[in-house]
Amino acid sequence: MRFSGLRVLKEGLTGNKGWTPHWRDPQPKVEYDIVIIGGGGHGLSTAYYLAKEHGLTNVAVLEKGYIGGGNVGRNTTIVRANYFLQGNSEFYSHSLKLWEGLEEDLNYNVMHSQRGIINLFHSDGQRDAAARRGNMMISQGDDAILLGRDELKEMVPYLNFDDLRFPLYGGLYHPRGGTARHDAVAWGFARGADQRGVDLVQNCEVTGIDVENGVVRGVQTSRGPIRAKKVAMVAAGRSGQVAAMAGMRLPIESHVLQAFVTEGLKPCIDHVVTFGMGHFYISQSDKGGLVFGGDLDFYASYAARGNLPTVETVMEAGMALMPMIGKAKVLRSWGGIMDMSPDGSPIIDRTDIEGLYLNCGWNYGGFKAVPGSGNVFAHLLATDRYHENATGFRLDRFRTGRGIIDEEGKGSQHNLH
Amino acid sequence: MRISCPFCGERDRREFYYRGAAVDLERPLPGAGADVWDAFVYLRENPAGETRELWYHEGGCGAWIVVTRNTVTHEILRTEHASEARS
Amino acid sequence: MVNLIAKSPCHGILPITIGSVTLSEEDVGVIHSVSPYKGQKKALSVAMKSAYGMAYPAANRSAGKAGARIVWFGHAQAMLMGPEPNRELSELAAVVDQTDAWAVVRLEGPAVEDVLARLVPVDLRSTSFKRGHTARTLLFHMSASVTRVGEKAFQIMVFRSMAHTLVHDLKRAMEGVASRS
Amino acid sequence: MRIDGKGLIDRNSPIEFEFDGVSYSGYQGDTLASALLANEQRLMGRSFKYHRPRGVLTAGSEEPNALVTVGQGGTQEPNVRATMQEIYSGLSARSQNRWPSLNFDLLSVNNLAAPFLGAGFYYKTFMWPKSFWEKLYEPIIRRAAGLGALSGQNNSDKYESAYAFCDILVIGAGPTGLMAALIAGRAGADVILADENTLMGGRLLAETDAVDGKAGHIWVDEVLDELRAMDNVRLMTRTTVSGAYDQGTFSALERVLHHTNDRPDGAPLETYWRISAKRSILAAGALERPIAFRDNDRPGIMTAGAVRAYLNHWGVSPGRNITIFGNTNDIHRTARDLLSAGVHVAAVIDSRHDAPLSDDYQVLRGAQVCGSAGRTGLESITVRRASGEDRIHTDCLAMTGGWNPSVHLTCHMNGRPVWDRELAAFVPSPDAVPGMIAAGACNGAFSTAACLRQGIESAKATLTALSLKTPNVSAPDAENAPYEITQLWSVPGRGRAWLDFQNDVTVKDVKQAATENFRSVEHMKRYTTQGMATDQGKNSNVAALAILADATGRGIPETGTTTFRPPYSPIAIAAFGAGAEGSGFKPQRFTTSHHASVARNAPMIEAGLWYRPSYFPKQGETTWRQSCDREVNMVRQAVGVCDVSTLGKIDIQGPDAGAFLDFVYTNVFSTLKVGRVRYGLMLREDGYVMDDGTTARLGENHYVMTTTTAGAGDVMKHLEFVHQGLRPDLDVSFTSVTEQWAQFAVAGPKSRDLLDELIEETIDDESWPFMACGSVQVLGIPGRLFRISFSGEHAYEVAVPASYGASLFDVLSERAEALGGGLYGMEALNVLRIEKGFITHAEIHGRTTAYDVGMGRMVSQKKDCIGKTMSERPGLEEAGRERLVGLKPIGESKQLLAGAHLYNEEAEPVRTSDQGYVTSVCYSPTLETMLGLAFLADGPERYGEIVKMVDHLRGVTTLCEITNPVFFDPDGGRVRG
Repeated sequence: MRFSGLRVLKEGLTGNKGWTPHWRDPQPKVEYDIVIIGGGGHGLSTAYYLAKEHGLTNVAVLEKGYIGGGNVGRNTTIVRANYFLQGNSEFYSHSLKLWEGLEEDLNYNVMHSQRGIINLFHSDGQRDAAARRGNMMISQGDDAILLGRDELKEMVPYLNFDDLRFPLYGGLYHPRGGTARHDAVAWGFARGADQRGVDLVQNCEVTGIDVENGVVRGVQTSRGPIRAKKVAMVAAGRSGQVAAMAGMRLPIESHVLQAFVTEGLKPCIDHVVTFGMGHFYISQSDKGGLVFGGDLDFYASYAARGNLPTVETVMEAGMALMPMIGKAKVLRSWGGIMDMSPDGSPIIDRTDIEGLYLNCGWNYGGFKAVPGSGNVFAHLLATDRYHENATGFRLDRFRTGRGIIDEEGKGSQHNLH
Repeated sequence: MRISCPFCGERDRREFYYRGAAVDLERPLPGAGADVWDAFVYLRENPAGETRELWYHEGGCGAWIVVTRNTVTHEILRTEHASEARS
Repeated sequence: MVNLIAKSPCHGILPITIGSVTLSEEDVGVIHSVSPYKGQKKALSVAMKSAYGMAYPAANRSAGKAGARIVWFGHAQAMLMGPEPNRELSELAAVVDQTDAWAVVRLEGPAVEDVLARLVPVDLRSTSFKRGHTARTLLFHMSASVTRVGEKAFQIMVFRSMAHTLVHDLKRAMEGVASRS
Repeated sequence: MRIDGKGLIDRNSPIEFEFDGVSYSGYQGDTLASALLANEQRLMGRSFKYHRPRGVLTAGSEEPNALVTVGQGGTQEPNVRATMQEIYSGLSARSQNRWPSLNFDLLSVNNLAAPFLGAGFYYKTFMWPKSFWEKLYEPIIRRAAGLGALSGQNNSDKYESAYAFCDILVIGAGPTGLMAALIAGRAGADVILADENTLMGGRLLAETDAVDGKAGHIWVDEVLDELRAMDNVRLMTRTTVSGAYDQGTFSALERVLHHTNDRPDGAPLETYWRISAKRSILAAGALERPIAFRDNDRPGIMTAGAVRAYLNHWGVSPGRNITIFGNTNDIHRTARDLLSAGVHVAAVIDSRHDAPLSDDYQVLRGAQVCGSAGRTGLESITVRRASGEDRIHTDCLAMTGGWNPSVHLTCHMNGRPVWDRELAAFVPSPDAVPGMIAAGACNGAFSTAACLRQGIESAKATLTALSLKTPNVSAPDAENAPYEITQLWSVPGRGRAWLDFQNDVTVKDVKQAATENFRSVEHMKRYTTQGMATDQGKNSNVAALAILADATGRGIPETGTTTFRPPYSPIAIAAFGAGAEGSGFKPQRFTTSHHASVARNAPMIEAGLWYRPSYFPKQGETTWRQSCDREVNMVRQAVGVCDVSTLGKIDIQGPDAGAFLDFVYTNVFSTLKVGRVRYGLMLREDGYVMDDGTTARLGENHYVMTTTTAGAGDVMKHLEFVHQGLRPDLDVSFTSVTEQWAQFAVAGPKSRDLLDELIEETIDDESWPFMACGSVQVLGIPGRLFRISFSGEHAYEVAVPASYGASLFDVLSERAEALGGGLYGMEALNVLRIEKGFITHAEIHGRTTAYDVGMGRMVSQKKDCIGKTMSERPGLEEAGRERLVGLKPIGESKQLLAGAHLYNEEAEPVRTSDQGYVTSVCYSPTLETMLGLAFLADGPERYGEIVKMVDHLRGVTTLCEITNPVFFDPDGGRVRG
């Protein structure tokens, strides 16, 4: 079924009786060309692009719960391409371009809203760092504008320009940045993949990876064994457990990141604003809730829930930066499991096991990468060559020291990002 | 979350800094080779379950602590001073 | 020759009284951190006992005499306040002059525990934190040392440079508590 | 309608308040909702999507409909539950999400378009043309959505946070909680009893049942009197325990002053508590469920429990002619209460075929309400029986679909409630929160007697766990009626039957979601927005789950469970973040020269929580550059003084101090002579530069290390880790002495002249050569002197105990001026160091190695050190790495900009031809040109070549010569004096 305003109108007039499932619930087959472990945003988008761009449809996505149940459905929905290191820059640029055509491509309104992102800075040194970033963005073909304090005040007058502990010097404005409706992204890719013949198998937990003589043969699942020529691990926070089934250890630690949404409010924040000194970022959803988050809780966790010190730190940053949101009430908090890599950048690569591929290490920034990640990973899976915009995400970069991508400059060690 | 500091007793998590897996205590010799060093600095068990990790009582007595903790339930099973946990 | 003039950390901003609680700066004399060398803790304790009548304190404990106090200050450190450390101490421990490094204040009054409960994540009620108990902990965002020095009196230490923030934070808490009475 | 003789309000204290500009009168003890109902104002809000008229559904914090805005400007608070807002003299509340008025809301036109706005409609449309989303569709949606509004002004109320500790936290002060707290209190445990309402007592205040032979509220008062007399029990009213966290930590919000206009200065409006409890008893009660039927959302339709609460607690009947509908005996209890208060009961509709009959009122057995009518309030209902449908006139329908235990807190640590078929409800799974026992209605005990019993049992078990003795207590006599329910989630039929009242989710929406294969509960919720409103599904999740189960042909437990995330009730950001406004966000660190610098009009800049002077403007100087240039020249030609106290200083002592330093620094310190200083480079274990600074050897076993201002804390942590974690065998200890010493750089050719006047000891090249250090007497005060330089000039740093810092600063400043010099700030300091090619955090920004910054040879090959092995990874040493160089403009443009990128002269300035970037720039008054430090691919091999600096952001392109980063005095002659 094709979605359109006309279809909504027609269904509305006929009692909304004609709607059909957005995707099937197929029984898993005994064998696929490619099995993707993980039905989150990245896995679904990988399946979609395998089918769409490479014509590979004998593909299954195995999801132990329900599709889109992980981080793609629990994040702060920010979409941007404002990276400044080689490796990241071209990749996120590529991903943003895919976002920009995504509704049309998927025939699904993911509500990608390019409302603009402003990264604040608070000193000359930070302005220099923002300039370095902005210049890289432009040289990559993306957009960036360096805002002075006055220009910033015009755009976001509600920030604390009076007595902020870290005074506002200005901001780096990325007009094409914005937000999207997170669940819709997962559902749109799921529907697109399903329509092209990919099997989305929910409630199917992978319990083993079959490897013979260094070659992958398939997987064991809670719904029986499935043979596969290639197996793609796209398990985000669970990557460590999945890789362990193939006898691998990864340079990944899983951490909890909390996020928050307030009760619905009339429009008051029109952009995405990020406050690095407070590890705080905020936007307002179309439903009116302020959606915001901060830094990790900073301890390894699979609990998908956090603790109060981080909650308070995030709220304190909000109160420091924009005291006008003080009376907004936090409705819900949640936690996601972040696959933190040592340098804060992802891994999209082959492994030492033939036919076994890895896509992980998205840290707390995986949402914006969903189209790009699936797109370049599909390319790697289909062609066994790195996509031109994803040559930097090598698994061995930590071992060799070549091409470490440390955007934050905190170091290429665990728990610094 | 509350953590028992071997010196101060049970304290709020906010007093502590987290470093990560207690693997960091097992520093290889300089000549141990690239694989050993790669494993030391980068590769992690990252278990969903019990793990040993390093915390620093930064907002307290300044002790480095090895905490045995469950990453799924956040239950804390044991804490000890890092210098003792080594031996 | 001109003389240098000494200024205390809270000069000009204390004392203040809000409601039933008073915050004032304490002059405790010289302050030295004492960090025992390997295997010398016992000897150090003996030396301190004979010199000042106070042993090296157990964790979370302090002891005081007229003009002298020893406060446990960390997993391997105590603060000697008042007397000058003698040479023997320097042989058994790293002794570092900290006289000017800390803002030392006294918070006192019937509602003092309620005030501190607004800032310190440790149970400081007299049922669990008695006179002579001390804690290295946080005071809002600052690292602090908190010691009960009286029935309704605490000694609080933070870095000297944060004296203004200490007063700012305590004042805010004192106002909140005072408004409830 | 107010009912005489009922309720716990104070009829001697009438209160005037306003709603939507109209004055009303109520009594002390009223909520806004009870007072409006007393005034027969049923319409209180508009729904989120269709702007349907809505009245109160409940009498508690779970209220989804009656949300109002209170206050103006900095105190304006949207989405206040009318059911929780106590009235006070001067209260002015406004309805929200309506225009122009609550009675006539233009956006209720959405209601007419409802067939096109069903579940997930927006995912299927608004896609064309592409640019219309941001320009047209989204703005319209955003304006239509949302509930109340923020004023846009800064919050002006004070909020507060606090910590509390106890043995036992009892959550909820209904019969269960009171009983548990009483026993725990008598046992001598340290107890906190918290309840979200103004009055403790829970349902005992809303029902007419007797406890221990007396009216419920009398029993409550007696228990409270006893609890108040106990020192070991703290009662916290108006306090909602909102979240359960690890190791017995709870969040709670106390609404301190919302109920009064009397708000003294400095008083908090709310206090956010973190409660640390050894054990907890959850006695949170239960919430009543509405039943879905066509148009079940009209003002006047509410839960039966709410009707009884308004009647018994507040002395208000929500109608004059009331009908009652439901599937449990609660409907009969409701009828009896109303009749005995003299309120007319038009009919009781009991869906159960075996329902009890009554002589006092009409019972329609096996009947269901299948519709309602009325414009902005209920006028009639339609009742369906086997015999057909009847219309009954009524102005209030009390409905009950049974009760949901308040399992919320048991879900906060990932506990999953389990389905109890008997109760047709989810009950907590045992041990869902370690140390917590759920008791009473939240545990599925729905009679008062059972609640009291579970209160006792939970207290007993808790006391035993704490090794405390339980006093002998038996449960008082109380109502012990069995709970008999026949499941009824929705009444079949045409039209829209509402589940999530606020978000306007209907039974049809849930069924459509199932049709579209959103069969997982999570999918259904997300697709329909069911349960996402301000009540977080408290009123509707279970019914929606039941309908989904039905639609997908599964049982309820197979379909899923209900779960909740913190907070239980929404909490203001200002409460969670209390104290962080303005300067409260992070500590402010002031140097001893701060006031003197500010007095000299120096703009202060933030550096690692410290404040440092940017420059010291002199009369006639109109730009910072004029001041900066003067200060630089002053240092190069005479003498300058700068406060450098903010740099981290760590005292390191012990027999193994030297060995330890050798292990943390790349270079060797154990060979450093006493009385000498050495520059050191510290790596992280990953081989990148972590920090740098000088370390002085003051004695055989005594060093003082200097760190960067921003790096001080991290370095201390690092040293402690290396010692405690890696080398506990070394006998060494560290003490931060950053705060002990006020330290000033005295730099320039006349620096010695200046210091000679202040320091007792002789200072000459022999006694104090470059990189010498030692103790000195500074104007009679014991201090330290270091002959080190960050400017390339003959320079010293002089330190005195911080008490004397302010005083010494004044003296130094005065003497410097007398010698033709003066104070200099960060801008000049930066220029001086760039001229010399010295690095700061702009260069050692975490991604650079010793090799990159030209210090590769400082990594000693004679020993191991932290980071050494990893710094030798091939990728960190090979050709192509961006390495430190100097830049000088040589073309027409003379401008250099930090953050600009570098390209080969002929190359397109695009990412793929990027050669590096500029880290630091300055105008050098000494060399009369701009200078830059930059990282450039293979830079040091390209001295003399030309690169193009391009700043896209600011539209600047400058050709530069690549140079050695040491621009000035490359031989270092000046520093030696």
